Amino acid sequence: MKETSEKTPTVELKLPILENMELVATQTADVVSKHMKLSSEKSDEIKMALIEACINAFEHSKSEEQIFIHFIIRENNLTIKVIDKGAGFDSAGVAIPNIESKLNSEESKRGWGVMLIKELMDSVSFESDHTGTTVTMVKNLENDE
Amino acid sequence: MKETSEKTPTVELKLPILENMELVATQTADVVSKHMKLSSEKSDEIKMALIEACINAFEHSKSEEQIFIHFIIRENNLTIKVIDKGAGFDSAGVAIPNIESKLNSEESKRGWGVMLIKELMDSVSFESDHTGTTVTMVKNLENDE
Amino acid sequence: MNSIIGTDEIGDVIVISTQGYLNKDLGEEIFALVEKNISDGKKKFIINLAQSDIVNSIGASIMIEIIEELQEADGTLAFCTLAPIVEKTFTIMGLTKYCSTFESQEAALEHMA
Amino acid sequence: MNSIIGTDEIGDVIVISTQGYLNKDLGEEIFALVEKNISDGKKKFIINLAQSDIVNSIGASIMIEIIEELQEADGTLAFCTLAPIVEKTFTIMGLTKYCSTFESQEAALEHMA
Ligand SMILES: Nc1ncnc2c1ncn2[C@@H]1O[C@H](COP(=O)(O)OP(=O)(O)O)[C@@H](O)[C@H]1O
Ligand SMILES: Nc1ncnc2c1ncn2[C@@H]1O[C@H](COP(=O)(O)OP(=O)(O)O)[C@@H](O)[C@H]1O
Repeated sequence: MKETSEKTPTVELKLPILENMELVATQTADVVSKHMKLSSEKSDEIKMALIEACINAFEHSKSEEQIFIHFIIRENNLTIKVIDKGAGFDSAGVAIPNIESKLNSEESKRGWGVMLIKELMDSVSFESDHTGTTVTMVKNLENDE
Repeated sequence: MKETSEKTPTVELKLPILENMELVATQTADVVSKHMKLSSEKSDEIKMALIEACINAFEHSKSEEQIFIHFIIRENNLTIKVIDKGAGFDSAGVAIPNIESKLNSEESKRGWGVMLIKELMDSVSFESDHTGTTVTMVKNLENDE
Repeated sequence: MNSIIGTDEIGDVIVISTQGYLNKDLGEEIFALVEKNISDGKKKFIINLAQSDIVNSIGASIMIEIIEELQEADGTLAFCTLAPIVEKTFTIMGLTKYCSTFESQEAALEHMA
Repeated sequence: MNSIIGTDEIGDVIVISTQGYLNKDLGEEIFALVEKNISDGKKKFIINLAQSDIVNSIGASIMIEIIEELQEADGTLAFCTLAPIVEKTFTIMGLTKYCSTFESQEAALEHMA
């Protein structure tokens, strides 16, 4: 059954690809987190993960000039989808970055976004093909650790 | 000619009708204003007008459970549309509020939103019928006073 | 998110300080606190909005209700340390014709003395 | 929005203070400033991020480039007054294995002395 916005309050954002527009997403996350009474720790983790997902979407969907972000306010979690219409990628093929191998080598110092998103959120999934990418990331209200 | 988002960067927000969700709109306005290098005075005026337009849209479109806000970043102005699918109203018929007649009378102390929006923005228009209301408000980049 | 953060009695003046969005909820909280103090015989009130730099017209209209209450009780109300947009909103609405605003709490207290 | 707000020379330590979003632009500004100071013979650097409570991985990866530069120059880098999420990000990325972080600028300076 598809959830409708009537049942699950959803904030939706469409962002143009302009410098620092990911901050619109973090500001939105801030208000939504406060509404859901999330701790500032969880709220900060969400914002950081969101920045990384937005930056990736911006970088890889330049031709489309916009990305979409959905904040789905559930009883037990906040689910965020970051959607771009870019070229897509194979998320399983992304190498796990490692500072040791980056330092004093020719390796690019970048490549941390996907790892950070996974570390900071409770669950993360990627749907991606040549029409674009949807990153779905979930922050649970309760700590289950 | 209809402007497309390819030509005019647009941030779009869909907000659920939840307490204080208008703050998502003000936070978005903040980032957009900074991007456009608006003064903090203009940015504050935009935020206040936006709060009032959102509150009205929330109050009068409860059955629909969401409202839409578009921030259209133009070369010379920021144009904001606040759209609800509520019952609509005759904006020409809204009485101009007056504190003298409100004080020590039975008159409702409320009724300031439309007036504030008009005072704080450079131009404001209402399109409204039984399918809903669109408030279009413009803040110019240059002071033309 | 938004609340009354302090109520001080300085001489015969009640100073109410807030933080966050001055919306309907916070407006009603302030109203209730003023009413309670009026019924305790207080007549001079300062509302310090230093930490409330955002307001909506519903919150502001409750300030009109407070002005009305204080007119009936023969009291006075002043606001202090308003953010520019809050001052502007109060001015557009005409509140500032019925109560003074001050740049600092000290200036407001001096005026009330 | 974001910038370097101060560069202080305290003893032989260069303290760089920033404000706002530590993104690519601000990262590159800091990098350029460190490089210039290295070429002037400086070796000890503290980056005070008290007013930068938001970072992205591009900005953070430029901090790795700074660590690399300082390893080559036989210098040291410390960060101080990090917001919890910035500290967490640096920890996840492993930066904190190659430079120390301190709760205050004083503590960082003491360590460098
Ligand atoms: N939304 C996306 N669309 C297409 N490719 C992506 C997307 N997100 C990530 N990628 C790919 O995964 C790689 C790793 O991403 P990430 O870990 O964020 O590091 P970085 O962006 O710094 O390279 C990117 O270089 C890119 O090839
Ligand atoms: N988006 C809207 N949809 C329907 N009616 C509206 C809308 N905005 C304003 N109105 C009408 O205009 C009146 C005046 O609005 P306003 O000046 O904001 O004051 P208030 O909302 O405090 O009554 C409202 O009471 C309402 O009847």
